[in-house]
Amino acid sequence: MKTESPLSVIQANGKANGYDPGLSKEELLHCYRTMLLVRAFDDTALKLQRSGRIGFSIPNKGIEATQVGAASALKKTDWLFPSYRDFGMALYHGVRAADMMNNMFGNAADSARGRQMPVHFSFTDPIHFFSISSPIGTHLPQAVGAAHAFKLRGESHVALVSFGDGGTSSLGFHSGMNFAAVWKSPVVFLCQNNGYAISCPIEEQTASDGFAIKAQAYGMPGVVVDGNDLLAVRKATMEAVERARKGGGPTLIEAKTFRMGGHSTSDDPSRYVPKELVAEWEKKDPVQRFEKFLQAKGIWTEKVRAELEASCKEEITAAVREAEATGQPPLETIFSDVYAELPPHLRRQGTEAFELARRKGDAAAGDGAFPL
Amino acid sequence: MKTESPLSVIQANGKANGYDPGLSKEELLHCYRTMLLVRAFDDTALKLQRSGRIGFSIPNKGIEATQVGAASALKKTDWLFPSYRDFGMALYHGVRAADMMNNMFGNAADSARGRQMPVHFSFTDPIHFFSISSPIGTHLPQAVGAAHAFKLRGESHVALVSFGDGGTSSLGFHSGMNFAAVWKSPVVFLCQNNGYAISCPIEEQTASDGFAIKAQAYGMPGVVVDGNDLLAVRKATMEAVERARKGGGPTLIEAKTFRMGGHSTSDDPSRYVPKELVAEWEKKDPVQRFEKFLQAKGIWTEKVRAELEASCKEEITAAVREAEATGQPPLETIFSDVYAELPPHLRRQGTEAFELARRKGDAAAGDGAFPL
Amino acid sequence: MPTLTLVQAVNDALKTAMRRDKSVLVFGEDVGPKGGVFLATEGLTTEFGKERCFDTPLSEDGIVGAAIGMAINGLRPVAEIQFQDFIFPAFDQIVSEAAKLRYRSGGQYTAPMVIRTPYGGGIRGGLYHSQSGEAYFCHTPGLKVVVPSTPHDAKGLLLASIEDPDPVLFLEPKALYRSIKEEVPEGHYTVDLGTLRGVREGKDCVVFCYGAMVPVAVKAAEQAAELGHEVRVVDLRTLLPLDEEGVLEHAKQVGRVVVLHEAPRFCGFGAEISAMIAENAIEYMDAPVVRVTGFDTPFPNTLEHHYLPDARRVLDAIERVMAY
Amino acid sequence: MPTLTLVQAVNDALKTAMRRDKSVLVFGEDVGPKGGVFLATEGLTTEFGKERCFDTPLSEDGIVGAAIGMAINGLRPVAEIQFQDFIFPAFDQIVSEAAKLRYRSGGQYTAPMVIRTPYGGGIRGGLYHSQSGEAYFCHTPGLKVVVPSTPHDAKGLLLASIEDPDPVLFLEPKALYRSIKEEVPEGHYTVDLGTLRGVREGKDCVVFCYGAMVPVAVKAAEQAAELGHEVRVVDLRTLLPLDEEGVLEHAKQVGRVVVLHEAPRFCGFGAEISAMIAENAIEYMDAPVVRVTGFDTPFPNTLEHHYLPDARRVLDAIERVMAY
Ligand SMILES: Cc1ncc(C[n+]2csc(CCOP(=O)(O)OP(=O)(O)O)c2C)c(N)n1
Ligand SMILES: Cc1ncc(C[n+]2csc(CCOP(=O)(O)OP(=O)(O)O)c2C)c(N)n1
Ligand SMILES: [Mg+2]
Ligand SMILES: [Mg+2]
Repeated sequence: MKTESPLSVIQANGKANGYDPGLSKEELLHCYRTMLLVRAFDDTALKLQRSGRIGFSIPNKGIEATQVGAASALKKTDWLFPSYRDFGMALYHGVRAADMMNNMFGNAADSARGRQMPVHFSFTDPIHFFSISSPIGTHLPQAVGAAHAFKLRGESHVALVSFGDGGTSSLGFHSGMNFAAVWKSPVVFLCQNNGYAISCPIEEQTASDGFAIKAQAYGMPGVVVDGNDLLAVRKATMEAVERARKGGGPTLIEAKTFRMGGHSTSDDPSRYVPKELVAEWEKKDPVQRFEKFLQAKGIWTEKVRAELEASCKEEITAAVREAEATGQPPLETIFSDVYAELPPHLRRQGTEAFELARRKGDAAAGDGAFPL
Repeated sequence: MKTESPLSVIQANGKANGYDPGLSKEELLHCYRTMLLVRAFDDTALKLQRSGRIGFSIPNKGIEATQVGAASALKKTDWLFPSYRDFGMALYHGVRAADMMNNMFGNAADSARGRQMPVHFSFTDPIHFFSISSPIGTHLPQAVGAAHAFKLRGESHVALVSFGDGGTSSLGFHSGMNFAAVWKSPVVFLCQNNGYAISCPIEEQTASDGFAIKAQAYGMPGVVVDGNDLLAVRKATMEAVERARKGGGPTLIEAKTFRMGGHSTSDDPSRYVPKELVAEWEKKDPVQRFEKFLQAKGIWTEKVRAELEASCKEEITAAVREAEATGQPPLETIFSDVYAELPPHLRRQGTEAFELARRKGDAAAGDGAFPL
Repeated sequence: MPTLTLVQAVNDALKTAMRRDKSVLVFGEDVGPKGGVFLATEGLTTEFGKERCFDTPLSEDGIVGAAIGMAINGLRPVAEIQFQDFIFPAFDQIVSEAAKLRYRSGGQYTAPMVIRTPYGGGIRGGLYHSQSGEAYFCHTPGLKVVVPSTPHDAKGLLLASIEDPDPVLFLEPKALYRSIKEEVPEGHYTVDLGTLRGVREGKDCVVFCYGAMVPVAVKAAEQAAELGHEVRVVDLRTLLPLDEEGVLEHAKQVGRVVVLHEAPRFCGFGAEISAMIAENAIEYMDAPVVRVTGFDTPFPNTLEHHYLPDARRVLDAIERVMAY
Repeated sequence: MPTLTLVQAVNDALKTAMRRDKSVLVFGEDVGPKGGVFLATEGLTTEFGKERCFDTPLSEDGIVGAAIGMAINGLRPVAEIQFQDFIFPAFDQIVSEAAKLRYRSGGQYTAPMVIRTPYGGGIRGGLYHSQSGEAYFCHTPGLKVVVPSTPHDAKGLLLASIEDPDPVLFLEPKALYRSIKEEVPEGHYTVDLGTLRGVREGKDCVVFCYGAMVPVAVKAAEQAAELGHEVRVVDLRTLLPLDEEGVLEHAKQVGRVVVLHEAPRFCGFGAEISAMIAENAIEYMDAPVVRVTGFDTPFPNTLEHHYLPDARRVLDAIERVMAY
């Protein structure tokens, strides 16, 4: 069976092919600005990394429409189970760029207390943006569990879990998809097919015809959307979310998009991504695509872009200023939050560490860069 | 997508619906006798377990046609990666019932040296019947690795890996199917859908429409066969095996059958299997089904059955006699085969154990029954 | 007070917890209508409905992963892993996720949940129905690891585990499931995690043990008494976090120590106890610690009685520390 | 002799093995054209073709499971796990399968294979790119566990591991990948598994260590020399099977021992060393063993330099054992 061609909404002329996203002008501009904000964040993070002020970042370029389109289908009472490449989902829902930047710097104000690598965000407010972990795929069954709790309590909230093409090979994909379908959990699986898992192209990941088809193995609907078309992603996600809210169970959405940068700031994609492929996707830029739509609606000009870009830049600059002005987490954060209460052996280890620092001076920090 | 109705060959009248299995009379009778031998083995194992002479067994009743039909599609140079419910595959290929019985008794002649529970067979001769392990699903990626070795060396051998409906939820199913499809490995995945994973019916296992459809998630062909129809299983397996030999990659076969007994000798299926379901499948007995075919061919009578049953019984009785006459594995088998060479710490632990036995007497054996 | 076996006490604890708190859920393979392969969950689906006690697909990764998701969202999941030997597909979810979630999210997300699983040898289960993997989990900060050895403790510790704010691995010594009975209080009570249980008095030597080795230690101590040695037996019952002070206190009081467990010796839990005592109480010790453990091999079947430490081996160790 | 970094020595070992034996295959995530995230497999696909060095789907379970299948069928797989932190999805395949296969089949099926993986801290990798899980694997009979700390050893031990008849987990200390260079012989040579390496002479005290902690120990020993203590440093390099006799010999010779590793302390590898010495060489000891280890917490990021043992902490431990 061949997968159908991806759902797309925004036409070459900018018209939204008979689909009304149901968004006000302000809301549309919020979507747009969020994409620009992601770009500004990305650019700044890259510079910070290159100059050694932070250790690591993850580029989002090319994927912004998927992130924002999907996020726009959720309410604040829904829960997000993001991957590390989902900056736009947090920003869309009003997570402060400064709070994300605190994580990039791993400072005392970071909600993860500087314990995780950069881009491993965790928020509970203004939306539950679940603590990102590095192991691929583990958050899929977790999202199912959280969604199951909604269902058991009779709440109509939904969990959206986002992961990459590589993530579909993980164990969590198999168990998460299977449990969700058997339990009819209110969860939306968003597979961001961006062409590569680090350096491995999708042909090395699966022999199936795309990823949406994998839904059939679990008995749930699977849809493919053009991931560079914000409205298409929004539409598909909305449908999946509504079905889930009404007790119709889970959906797998494959958003076809492309990672326009390296896997991370430590990666050199020119080693493995053919130039022509990049050039091809360059033409499908998701921000420009959405601009065409806004323009056709009469709410976009170059000036609008320039103004919004400036305000995004300012927001990110302020975020960096705030984050950089905040000190490192205190030594005790090594020992806290292992358990709800500090057990005696950790109290002793902590005391010994303080005591040693007093007698022999502090440990010397390294250069702070994640070298890969 | 609805799965098509299962492939079946043997009609109600015993005719093989336009399919010629390409088997001589002797070969057909060998298939038949193997099914009877499995039944004889089963009956004896149950009695041995009930009387406390062995600790545990796994009933095969109802699944014999799947086991034998699939095994009949393999050559001796192919490799089998069996589950614990595949007695017929070993017997078909000429593994001595006595060697299997040695395993049931865990005696000194057991190829596993009494280290595994009963029914965890391991053979390399007359066919590679890979060492059975208890964790479900682990042998799927292993079969793929072994098949990949055939492919790399340019050999046209095939690996057949067998597992249950429950096994499809395991991690090994996902990684094994995926790797095989991406690598185009010469491996045949045989899912024996016998209705239950211990007490869990298939609706609790998956929301998909059967199991063959899961092949689509991996980009490989999936077929459903009537698992109680030996020739249908043979036909589907043959096709899959031939495709694999020719470089056409893997296939998933779902054999629809039914476990007519408990999960094991420790299980009481009346707690969870509806009586009507058992009655329904009683009518589809795989041995009777094949008898009809043999009868239509003119090579079956009640007398043939009686003779073969008697010879099977004799074979199994002799096997028990041989196995029971063989002593326990020696103490040193606890320490050997951990590594190719005995490392110093194991030599020391072994010596201490011998020394203690000398000074304080042997450890006392328990009652020997696996109580669940 | 009813007289219960250990597995009945587990069942009683589950019912007690589910009656008190409707956010408590029980799930796993075959825990529903069948009541679990050891009948630990018998009757739960009948009493609480299949929304609160239910079977899952055959995936330990899914079971534990879903439990984490439920726990972060207000439920109190009690997941069963059918045998501890089959917990390894969930190792990533336990070690990378449940154990580290509070830490990595600065306490924003936490996983108060229990994973119950039968463990240990003695039932002729061979390699894959007999293992004792406690050391793997005790080396994992963020987890708690509990092992009861009596019906009373099984109920009280399980209730405490279900109410605990952190993820708890609850290892049930299956060899003891039906071999002992005792009076168990009705209704709700807890036994605090992180506390030891003095099993038997003695001033000459102490045996530290847990799970199915506790009755083995007691038997050996009784035999030692005939030889004139007064042997104390201490049940560790919470392995992580361990009452280290308590362990050292016992060691200091008697000066001679045997450490006993079923699991292989190398890098086993006993190594930590032995090291801890040698490092912190050496001045009080009259003899080096002796470990009695399973061998550094996989778990055999026919010869499991040779593999499992028995009173014979423990007594020999007691004699050795006494003779030092 | 060329001068190589540790990661170059690994690369050289792989090339050497693949040139000598065409049944040697290398695979894992991103090991093909990209050459691995640390470039350990750089150039292999070019030289040996993508049949012998190739990328796999993102499944550690699949990688190790397939490796086992290849190994039983005559190949010599060398599988890469991108970071040791991501080995846990393969835990079941390693612990239940590779480690137990020879035993459970009475030697009919065996899994001569190597799993290479970068491990340990020091690169600002936080919780999930820094862990040292050796204790999990060392508690697993049937496995071998090897940790090199120099380019020379990395090559010789890796070649020995590839030729070994048993499954070997080869832990590469990523903090040392590029921090040291030394002359490494061209072509084939092996360093025997199960042997210690004396790194530095000394008669007052011995530090047992491995991996990235070896240079830390050496630095502390140099600082201790200024205080008048002659500190011996011993690199354990094969953790399982360990040269226990050698360890005891060193301990007996000097009477004072520090055990050093990055992994958490509780039930860590150091517990085994400490226990082993206290149990078997107590008469020779002038002071209790002191362990210097990571804390019993997950691995932090910003403060990783506080978490990782440094020369400061090791020196403090040396001073403590010397002052006892
Ligand atoms: C279990 C596990 N294995 C390996 C890794 C290393 N790793 C990090 S990201 C990545 C690729 C993920 O690709 P994909 O899922 O497509 O997401 P993308 O980065 O493209 O968004 C890998 C292999 C990991 N984090 N977890
Ligand atoms: C990883 C793992 N989890 C749980 C078990 C316990 N267990 C043994 S058999 C079984 C059910 C298997 O069902 P299925 O795959 O349908 O095979 P069948 O017994 O029906 O042939 C379970 C849950 C196991 N052996 N391995
Ligand atoms: Mg990707
Ligand atoms: Mg079944």
